[in-house]
Formats: sequence, structure tokens, C-alpha cells
Amino acid sequence: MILRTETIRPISKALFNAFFSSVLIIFFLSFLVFSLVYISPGETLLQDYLLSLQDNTDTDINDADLEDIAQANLPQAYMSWLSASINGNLGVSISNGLPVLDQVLELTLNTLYLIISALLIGLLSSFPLVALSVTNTMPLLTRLINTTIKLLSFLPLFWLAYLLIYISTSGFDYYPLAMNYDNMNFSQFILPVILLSFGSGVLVDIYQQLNSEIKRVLNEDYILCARAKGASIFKHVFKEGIAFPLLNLISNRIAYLFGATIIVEQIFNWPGIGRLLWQATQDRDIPLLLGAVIVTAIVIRTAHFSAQLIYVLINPRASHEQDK
Amino acid sequence: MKRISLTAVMFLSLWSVMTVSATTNTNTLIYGETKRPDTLDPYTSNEPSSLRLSQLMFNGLVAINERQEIEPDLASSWTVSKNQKIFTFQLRKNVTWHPYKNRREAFSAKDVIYTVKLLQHPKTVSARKDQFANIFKVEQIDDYQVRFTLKNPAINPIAIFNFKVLPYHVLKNRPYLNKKNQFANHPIGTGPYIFKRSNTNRQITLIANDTYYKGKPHIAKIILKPFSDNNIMNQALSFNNLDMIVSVSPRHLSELQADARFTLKAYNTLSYSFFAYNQNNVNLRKKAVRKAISHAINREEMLKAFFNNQGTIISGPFAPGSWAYNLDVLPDNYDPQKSIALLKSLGYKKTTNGFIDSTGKLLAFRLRVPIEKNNEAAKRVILAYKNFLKDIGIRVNIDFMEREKWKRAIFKDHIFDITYAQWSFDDSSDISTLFHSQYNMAWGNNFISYSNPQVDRLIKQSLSSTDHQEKRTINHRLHKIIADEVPYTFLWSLTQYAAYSKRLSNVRIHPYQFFDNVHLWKKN
Amino acid sequence: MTTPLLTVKDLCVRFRQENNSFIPALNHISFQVNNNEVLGIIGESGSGKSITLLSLLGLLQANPGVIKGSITIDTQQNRIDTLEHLDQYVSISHYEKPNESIEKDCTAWNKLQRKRYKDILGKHIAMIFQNSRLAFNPYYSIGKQISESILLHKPGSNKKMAKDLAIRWLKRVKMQAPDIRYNNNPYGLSGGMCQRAMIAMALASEPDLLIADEPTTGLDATIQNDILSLLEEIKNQEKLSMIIVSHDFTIMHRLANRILVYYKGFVVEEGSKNDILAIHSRQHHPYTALLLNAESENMVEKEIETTKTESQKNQLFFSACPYTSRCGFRTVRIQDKCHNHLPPLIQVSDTQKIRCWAFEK
Amino acid sequence: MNRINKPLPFKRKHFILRRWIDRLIVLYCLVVLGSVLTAFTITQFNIIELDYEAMDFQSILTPPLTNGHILGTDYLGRDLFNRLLLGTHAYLLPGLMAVSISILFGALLGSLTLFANKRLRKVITLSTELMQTTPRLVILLLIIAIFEANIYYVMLVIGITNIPTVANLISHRIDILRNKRFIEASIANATPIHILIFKHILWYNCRTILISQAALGMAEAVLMETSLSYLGFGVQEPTPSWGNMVQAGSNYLLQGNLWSSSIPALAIMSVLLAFYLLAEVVVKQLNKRHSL
Repeated sequence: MILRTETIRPISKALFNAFFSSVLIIFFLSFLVFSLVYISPGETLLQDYLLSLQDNTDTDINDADLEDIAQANLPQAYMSWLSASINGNLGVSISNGLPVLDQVLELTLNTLYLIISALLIGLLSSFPLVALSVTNTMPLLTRLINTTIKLLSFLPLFWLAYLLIYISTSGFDYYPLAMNYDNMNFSQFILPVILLSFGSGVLVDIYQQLNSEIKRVLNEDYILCARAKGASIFKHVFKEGIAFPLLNLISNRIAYLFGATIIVEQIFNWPGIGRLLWQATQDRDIPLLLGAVIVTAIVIRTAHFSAQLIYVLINPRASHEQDK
Repeated sequence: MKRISLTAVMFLSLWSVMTVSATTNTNTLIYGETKRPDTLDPYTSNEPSSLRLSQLMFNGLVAINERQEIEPDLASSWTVSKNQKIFTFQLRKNVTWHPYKNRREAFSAKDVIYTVKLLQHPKTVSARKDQFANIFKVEQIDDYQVRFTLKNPAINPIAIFNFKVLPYHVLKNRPYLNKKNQFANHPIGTGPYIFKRSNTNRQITLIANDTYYKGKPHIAKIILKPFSDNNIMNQALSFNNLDMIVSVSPRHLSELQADARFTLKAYNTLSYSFFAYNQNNVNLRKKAVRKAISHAINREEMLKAFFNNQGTIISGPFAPGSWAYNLDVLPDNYDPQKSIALLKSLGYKKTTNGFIDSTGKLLAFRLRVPIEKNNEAAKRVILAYKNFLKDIGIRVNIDFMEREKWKRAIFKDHIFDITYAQWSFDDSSDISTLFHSQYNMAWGNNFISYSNPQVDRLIKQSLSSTDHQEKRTINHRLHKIIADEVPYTFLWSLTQYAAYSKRLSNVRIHPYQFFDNVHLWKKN
Repeated sequence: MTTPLLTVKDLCVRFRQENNSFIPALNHISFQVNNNEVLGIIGESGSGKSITLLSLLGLLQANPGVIKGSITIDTQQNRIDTLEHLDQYVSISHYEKPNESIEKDCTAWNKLQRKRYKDILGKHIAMIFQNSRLAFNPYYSIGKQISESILLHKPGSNKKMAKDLAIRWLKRVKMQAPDIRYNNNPYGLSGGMCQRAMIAMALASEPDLLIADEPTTGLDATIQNDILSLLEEIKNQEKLSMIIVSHDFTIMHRLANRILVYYKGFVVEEGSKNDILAIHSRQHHPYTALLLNAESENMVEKEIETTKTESQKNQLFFSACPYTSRCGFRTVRIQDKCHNHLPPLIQVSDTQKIRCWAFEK
Repeated sequence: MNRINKPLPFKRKHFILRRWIDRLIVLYCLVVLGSVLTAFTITQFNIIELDYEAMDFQSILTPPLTNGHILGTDYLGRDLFNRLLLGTHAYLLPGLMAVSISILFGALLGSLTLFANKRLRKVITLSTELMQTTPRLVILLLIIAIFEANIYYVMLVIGITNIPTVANLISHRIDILRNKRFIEASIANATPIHILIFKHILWYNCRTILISQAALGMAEAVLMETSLSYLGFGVQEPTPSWGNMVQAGSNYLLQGNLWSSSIPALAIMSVLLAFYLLAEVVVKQLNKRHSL
């Protein structure tokens, strides 16, 4: 890709816009979530939360401080939270007293491994299906597979997980769990990743999107032109038919996948953010929960943004689309 | 296209080939808990998993053995004054703390004194502060001798002196202890195992303490793995991912019993389950109503259907294994006709919808219980309870609440009619906080607002009495009165089971200090 | 005399409709293109001009598509009949009857076609598309797309060479500042420039036969003129054979040697440029006459098109002249024939053939 | 040019097959959704008295057709068939609430973009992105932690989070209409603005969007409740919901007790399938109309 000055400017403008709206969304989300905590019934929630932001080693909190915190109005409370969190202090967890940020970051990374492998597997296993469907070999088989994977995604995820474990244990006497957190190996990935890509609809999504987009693009005039000159169709279909829908898919689906990991991680004992979220909900550990929500939001936003970045870079028209 | 699908197939097969079987280290004990431990020190958390973990790393001055006798632990011997108020402890000299900043400090009297001071500090947050409330003062006689002076005489000194001792040299910077203290997540103790590390998901690794004063433990490493799903934990055990489950869910008992690879071992935690009735409710204030409810539920059948008969039905407020339990009092039998008769005699009228009181209002109660995902046994009991009451014509509305909210509603605000809960006891069999009217307050244990002058008097007598036999008779009377009064419907004391792989040998599970003999356990 | 570069014989194409009837898109099309000859195909939209081109290129994927005929491409290197063994893939019953039914193994046929055309497309035949802006891949620069076809068809060329050559071709089609335009994306060019780039791309692979599908449609009059001049120049210099499809007689006038007139999938008239474009000649198919008149009276194309829907409803397609409903020539003498028999192509002079009963001798 | 060149894959018999499949799909939707509605009405108005709480301690976790239990019993010996019928209550009204919130406010917000307010468009886009930024399940967990585990809160959240999606779709549709000069033409015809919005835009041009979104919203409501049931925050026992039935049954799945969880799981699957197919059929109809 050759970037020349006249293209750099609109691209950077488009990227700046995307970045700006990402930041805006994160702030707005944090405010929304914070106000939810603020209006929550029961006075202790907010207090606990703001207390957890106080530096824990040196200062002692006296009653006057407590009073102040209880009296703080929403903007004040939010500002104090914001200034703390921008400095990297998301408070400490109520249940175990550990700093929120450390816990959340590491676990988010673990979850990301899971999500990325699920996307990858979904992608890899959808390619042969898409190829089958696009080339129109065996239309009935394609339809059958299509229906099956669709039905799989409609089953309750946790039930499917249990079924998968049941099949793998009673049928193959095989039971990998995320047991060795310290040295994760591939065997632990298999079941959760299969579940996440087949059960949560990732595969169906990728398949349907790619299928319809490729079919649409194949009907474009420029593909006919490429055919007429004897060029490889794949190369010409790739950008509009495969890369763009995939980027779009990733930005749309990643949040949903984070949701699905809450269940998958529970079942496969995966040390990730999903399990933490559930635990925090059970303990009403508001600092932890809020930290987790904000960090996941940032991760998802980053994924969106990088998808947009790639889109803008590989699509010379993107910056023009922005202007319209 | 073809090339891509080919690579996909290759990648997938590669993926499945790279399945490496999980290797379990030969001399490592991995045990599973359903709730991940909050903090790791013995005081700031009240979760059973945290407490069990602290037994591996800390010692008290004295300990209780399986026969409920006092044993020396960190204190090698002690003397008691005549009025049972002054205790002088001779401490062991060969005890060292786990390494802290690469140094092993010796255990001495100042650690004991500092622990008491720390726990008595008003800012210290701990569920076990009660234990220290009776201590008037602690003095250091010399490096290895401490003298305790109590406010009131104690019959059962264990209740006080089995507290876990904390290191002075680690904690000296702050006068109080809470969860934010670094110590809470990096504990230093004197026990058989040394804290190695904890990852963010609370998988905790402990290694053997070579210089443990009772001798070096046989098992080199202990790992705690928290699980979020009971069924999965059970699967992990049967597929050798775990060596031990601390508490087996009732629905897996029969399965594990049939499996020759595992040993099931019962241990009693001195606890029982009950339904509690709020005395502030107009209807429940009447003894006959409570009695009627107690007669309406079939405890034998529930115990059989839900828990494979693994427990004992109880009749009174003491744990069945304790000396205070009065075996002469029999539990209320299942007799729905009697219940109906009792209710009718109180003037309630039976209609097709159920009983109505004199004003024509339906007899209905609100049962508030916490949501506990992994405790489905509790759910069964509650639902069966509801059905039994429905059969005689009392309506129960179940209100599932989040645990923290439930605690608030029950213990602080007392907004409930009926609740289902469980008490666990230490050996003192002290029920004063449960039924004495003095404890009827926010966050008090007498959350049902029970008040009976006779019970109050007996509790006082029992506390001030110094003679064990006398105390016993008083408690037996107390048992009888409370059993008759039915402030709770006492259900049963469930036998808890631990399941462990036959690779472990020499396992002796202490009834209420689970890991007390852990240094003797072996793994082949 | 050398053999013609392209020979099409009796080409028939059908499209299946949702209600399982068939549209006869092309019927008995036969023509040939000699070396250095420009064949023009003229007709209203929907008459099958573009479909002819697609079938020539083997790109017709519709079901059942080509059902009959032969297309022979004869270059210096080889001679190939691209519709060989077609009858093994197609089974036709009630051919050219109202209840005609056709089964064709399209998957296998298309696969075979792809294999056959692999060495032909681009190398021997290149195509200039109607709307060049849509025909360029919008996500690559035009230069890249031109050098792509050079790389594909010039053995032994590398990227650097291809780029130089592409720039040369851009210059050749009179593109200003070709080295800058090389990096431009199609949407950044004007319609005329796109068309030039398109021509450059088609020429870059140095084909034997150039097919131009309405090369000037949608362009301004002046630019049209420029493009035509360019094509004329190329035709003269490169010694190419060409097929030009258009509904515009001006193009034919300037480029074509021979002209086919299409109507509803039939060739209704065939002849040399002079035969067809002679407005005042009486030897014309009524449709050609209509077109010629429309041209001279500046009638808008749309008016000719209006009858399109009406004509499609004609069920008795092969048992009547397709043009009967609009014909102004019907005389009592031939009326019966017009309604009941499909006229053949009747040789009226050495170079001219007309599909009309009126010229039957 | 390529328009005419679309490959039609089907032979003659495939054409017929496809038509039959389309008919079967519609029939399937009608049967499934109809039986759900029937189950709801039967139980709502007590046409047949069903006891979902009665426990049969003698037959616990039995397979279908034993001891007079049509679909067998669950872990407490309760009749699965009765609970399955009564489980519809957990979804129908709350789900309708969620859907009506999202459709009503979404349509309103979307049609406000008619007035060409660029800022409003931006707000809608941003809030769509906001909803894409947080997993719905996470929002639900947050709400549960802060307030309480209540199915109506859950549905409220689902409803609200779907508003931007609907608004976005409607505003896109309005854009297309604007490009077709439809709106200018109507205004030039002096069509009253409320008739333009409600009749011409929302009813004639957006009803397919609204119907398909409603179907998808219902499906999502069912899916979310199921997920929450596993986490322990769904509809609480003894009130039956299909989600908590699957959850309770799957506790025994690893021991080989497949029935009690797979029956409600399959029920969920078939209803979700019906909703999705309904949405698909509606969208297909829309596309067909626009291609002509």
C-alpha cells in the first residue's frame, strides 16, 4: 500500500473521527454505569466504591471524609472517580482487597485468547462451507449443513456445553479442563473454543455474511471484467467480499462473544473476565464489576477501532465515504 | 478456494494433534472448592474456603482434636487460675515464621500479644472479633510466656485460645487489619504450608514448610482450584484433574460411592439447617402456628429423597454431636392432620384457597432465601417446604434474593416472615446470641426477634456457670424449652463428605478443622 | 484465404424463468470475424447483444445458457471449438416448441468452460466493458489492474516491467500524466479517462480479438468522439480484429466493416457497412429501416424500447416472425407466412442477408 | 450487464422443492408460535388446571411417558409437561414488554430523523456503537448487581438496548426513501406530517423492519433469560421458565440423565428457530417487493 500525502490527510481525518468517537463512547459509558451505581438503592454501594479508591496504605479515612463521600453529588463523585481511574486506579475489590486493574487486565487477556481462537476456528471452518455454497456444488448438502449449524446456535449455550462434555467424557473418555493456568496447552482450548465458535453463532454469522457478500460481489461488473481478462477471481473478490464483511463482523460480534464467554468460562473453569464478572455480581463487588465493564468496553472499542483502521487502510474509498 | 479449505483442514488436524495430556505432579495435592477464597489470612474473610486455606498456613495457641479435647499447639503448656480468668501460656521455642523478605523470624510472645491487639482494634474488620471480646488484657512475661486476663470466666477456653496467631514483624506497620492490607493476600504463618502464589483467578499454590515444628509435611505442594460449577468439579475429580473435593454435593454422592478410585469420608461440621420464623409477624408470633408448620413437613422423606439419608434429623438448637444436645427431646413428627387441627383450634378457617384468619385474610408468608447457584439442595428443601405447607393450606411465597441483599434484609432490617439458613458452631455450643433478647438488634444473630424471659435467664445461668455438669443440665433444659417453642423449625444436621483419590493415604480429616493433620497425609 | 479468426455457428441460448418456462435469448446466431475485420452488432437493449459477447467469452453462467451451436476460435497458435461436446451436457425435448424443456448439467459444463477458456481469456480475446467505472475493481488502482493483466499474459514479465509497460499503454491511449494516473483509483477518474484506461487494459495483454461492448455509452459527446478516434486509430495501427456492440449507428459508421442487426435474439439482417447503413436503400429488414429512420430523425432510444415488454409475451415464438407485431411491411401476400412461419436469413446480395419473408424470391 | 447473468442453481425439481420449503417454513412458524400462544392462554385463563409444583417423590427424573407424566419429571419429581406449558409465562409478557419498548421508541426516534437533523443521526449512530461496546449480558449482570434479579428489569434492559438498532434501521430506510424523492413528493402533495410518518413511512415502508425486529427481539429475550438462568439470575423457582428448567435438568446431564434438560432445550431451540424464520421470511418478502 502506497500512502501519498493526498491520501494520508483524509485517512488520518477518518481515523481521528473514529478514535474520537471511541473515546467519547467510553466516557459516556463510564458515566452511565457510574450513575447507575449512584442511583442504586442502598447507600453503601457508592460509598464502598469511592472508599475503595482511597489509597490503601498510608491514609486513614476519618468520619468526616466518609460524610463527604456520602454527600457528594453525581458530577463530583464522577469526577473523583474519573481522576482516579485516569491515573490507573480503579479501586480495590471489596471481596479480596486486591487492586481491580491488575486482576481485570490479566483475566481480560485470558478471555481474549479464547475469543480470538473462537473467531479463528469459526473462520477456518466456515471457509470450506462458504466455498461449497458459493461454487454451488452439492446445494442440498450445503443447505443441510447450514441448517444444522444454525440450529446449534439456537440451543442454550450451557446446555450444549454440558452435552459436549458428556459426549467427550462418555464417548471418548477425554476431558480437558483449563486446569494448569500457569502453562496453558492446546488441549484446554478445544472444547471451549469449539463451543464458542459453533454454539454461540459465530460460525453461522461468518458463514452467512461471507456467503451473501461473496455472492453479491460475484455479481458485480468488475468481477466479470476480471474474469474476462483471465485474472484470479479470489484476489478481486477478497477485499469487498471477504475482508470487509469480516472486519464488520468482528466489530459487531466481539461484544457478543464477551457475553458468551461468561457462560463458557464458568463451565470450563477458564480463568477469564467472564468468570470474574459473574463472581463480582454474586459478591456485589461493585468496584470489580465496574472495572471489568470499563476494561471490556475499552478492549471491545479497541477491536472496533483496529477493524476500522484496517478498513480505512485497505479501502481507498473509505475516507471519501466519511465525507459524504 | 480449494487451497484455503485444504489449509483449514490441516490446521484443524494440527490443532487436535497438539493435545497434550495434563500431567499431574506426583507429590502435589490439588483440591477443589466451589467458592473461590476472598482473602487468604484467617481473619478478614468469613468464607469457608478462606478459613480452610488458613488452616494450612496458621496455627493457634491451642487446638482441638477429633475427640473435642484441648491439645497444645503453639503453646506447649498452660496454667489456669482458680477463678478461670487468668491463663498463662508457655510458648514453643522451636517455631519459626514462614520466610518474609527471605528471613525466617522466630515465633515469640510478642506475636501473640500483637495479634490480640490487632484484632481488638476498632478499625479491624473481621467476623471473628467476638472471640477477642472477652480478653481483658494480655501481658508478656518473657519472650516465651504470655498471660491472658479475661473479663468473664470461661468454661471452654478453646473457644478463645484457638485463634490463629499473626506475625508481629510483618504487620507492625499498621495497628489494624482489613482486606486492603497486603497481608490479606500474602499471608505469613507458622503452619505446615507456605504461601507460594495466587493467580488472578485465585488458584492458590502452597509449598511444604520444611521447618514445621510438627515435622516436615509429606506432600510437597498443595494447590487450591476454585470451580464455578459443581458438576464440572465432580467431572474434574473423576478425570484425575483433582485429588480431592472438600465438600461433595449430595447429588454426586451415589456416583462417587460407586467409584472404586475414590474414598468418601464423612466429617461433621457441627452445623444444622432450619427454617426461622420472624416473631414480628402477627401469625408467626403464635406458637401453635409455628408448631403446626413444623408438623406439616415430612423431614424424613426430604432427607431420603434429597440427601440419600446422609444426615440426622434434629430437635433443638444445639448441634447433635455436642455435649449440650438433649437426646431425650424428639423431633416433631410428620402429622398434617395435627397441623390442621392446631390451626383450626386457633380460629383459622379452612377454605378452598387455604386457611384464612378472622379478618378473612389468607394465611400467607414470605420466605426469603438467597440465590445460590451451586446449592441446589437448598432449593429443593425450600420448594418441598412450600409444597408441604400448601398441602395443609398455608401459602408460602418464595422470594429469591441476592446473597448480600438477603443478608441485609434478614440480619439488619428483619424484613421477612420465614427464612431458610444454616448455623455452624464451634465447640462452645453457645446459643446465647441466637435466642437471647439482648441480641435482637440490627446485625444481631437473634434476627427473628425472639424473646422469652425464661430462655434469657437460662442462657445467663449457663454462661456464668463454671461447672460443666451444671452447664450441661441447663443446656438440656434450654434445648427442651426451645424445641417446644419452635422459634425455628429445626431440620437436620447434614453429614458433609470429602471425596479424595485413593492415591492419597494416611488421610485423617478433622471434624471441624479440616486440614489439621495435613502434615501427615501422603500421596503415592 | 486464411480461416476466419472467430466462427460462430447456430448459437442458441436460453434462460430459465421462475415459472420454469424458457426465454429464448439467442437463436441461430451465426457469424464470423476475419482477421483485421471489425464486426458491428446493433440492436435495441435486450436484443441479446451482450449475451452474445458473454457466450463468446464463456462467461455466461445463467441456467441453462448456451444449449446449441459452436464457437471456433482460430489463432496462429491453436484452434479451438469452445462448445465442443456441448450436446453431452444438454438434453432438449420439444425443441423450439411452446412446451420446450431443457436440462443442462451447468456445474460440470461451467467447469469445463473455465478450463477451456483459461488460455483464451485476455490472451486471445479481450473486452472493453460498457460502464468502465464499474468494471474496474474499485479497491485497486487502475495501474495495478493493467499491470495485472500484463503479468498474466506476458510470459516472463516481472512487476517492474509490467508497470513500465502499463504506463506505456496509458500513454498510448492518450492519458495525460500516465505515471500519476497509474496510482489513481477508478473512482478518482472521469468517465472518459476510465474508458481510456479500460481500453489500455484490454490492449495491454495484446489480444487477437478485441470486444467492445457499447464503448461510448454514458459519455459526453466530445469524449465519445475522442474515444471513437482512439479506437479508430488503434484499429488501424494494431491490426486488430474487433467486435463492437452498440445501438448507435455513428460508431458503426466509423468503425465497423460488417454489421449484424439483432432483434429479440435473432439476427434479422447481416451485411457490409455500406449495405446496412444505406438509409435510402429499399433492401432492408423493416426493423433496420426503423432504426435507421430513428437515427436520422434523432428519435430517442427509449421510444424504440417501449415495445420490449409487449414482445416478450409472444408465446408462439418460433412459429412466426418475431417482428410481426410491429411490422409495417406486412402485405396481404405474405401475412399468412409472417404469422405462421419463422423466416430464414435470405441472401439478397453477395454481402447481405435479411430475415424477412418479403425478400423471399 | 451482470444482472442477467445470475446463476440459477436449481433444476426443475428444485424449483418445486424450494417452493415447498418456503411453505413449510411458514407453516412451521405458525404451528410453533401458535402452540406457544395456546399454551399461554390455556394456563393464563385456567382452562385446564395444571399443577407445576406438585412433587412426585416416587418418580424423580423419569423419562417421558412414565407414571402418567407425558414428558417425564424433573429432579423434584415435578411434571415437565406442565412446567413446559407454564414456562411460556416467563417469556410472553416480559418479552412483549421488551419488544414493545424497543419497537415503539426505536420507531419514534428513527422517524425523527425525517427532519434531517444531522445531530440526531449522529446520536443514533453513537448509541448503536455504545450498545455494541458492552455485551448485553454484562449490562444485565451490572443491573442485577446494583438492583435485583428480576425478569422485568432484564427485559427492560433488553428493550432499551435494542432501541438504537431499530432507530438505525428506520433512519436508513428513510434515507433510501429520501433518495427516491419519496418524501419530497409527499410533502409536495401536502400530506400531513403525521400521516406521512405513521402511514407512509412506518406502516407502508418499515413494517417489515418492525416485524422482523420484533421477532428477533423476542428471540433475544428468550436467549438472555436462558443464559441468566444458568448464572442463577433468571426466573427463580418455583416459577417455571424454560431456562431454569434446562439449568436444573443439566445438573444431571453428566450423570446420563438427558431427558429433563433436553426437552426444554429443544423447546427453546424450536421457538427461537420460529422467530428467526419469521424474521427471515418477512425480510425475504421485503426484498422480493423491492426487486420488482
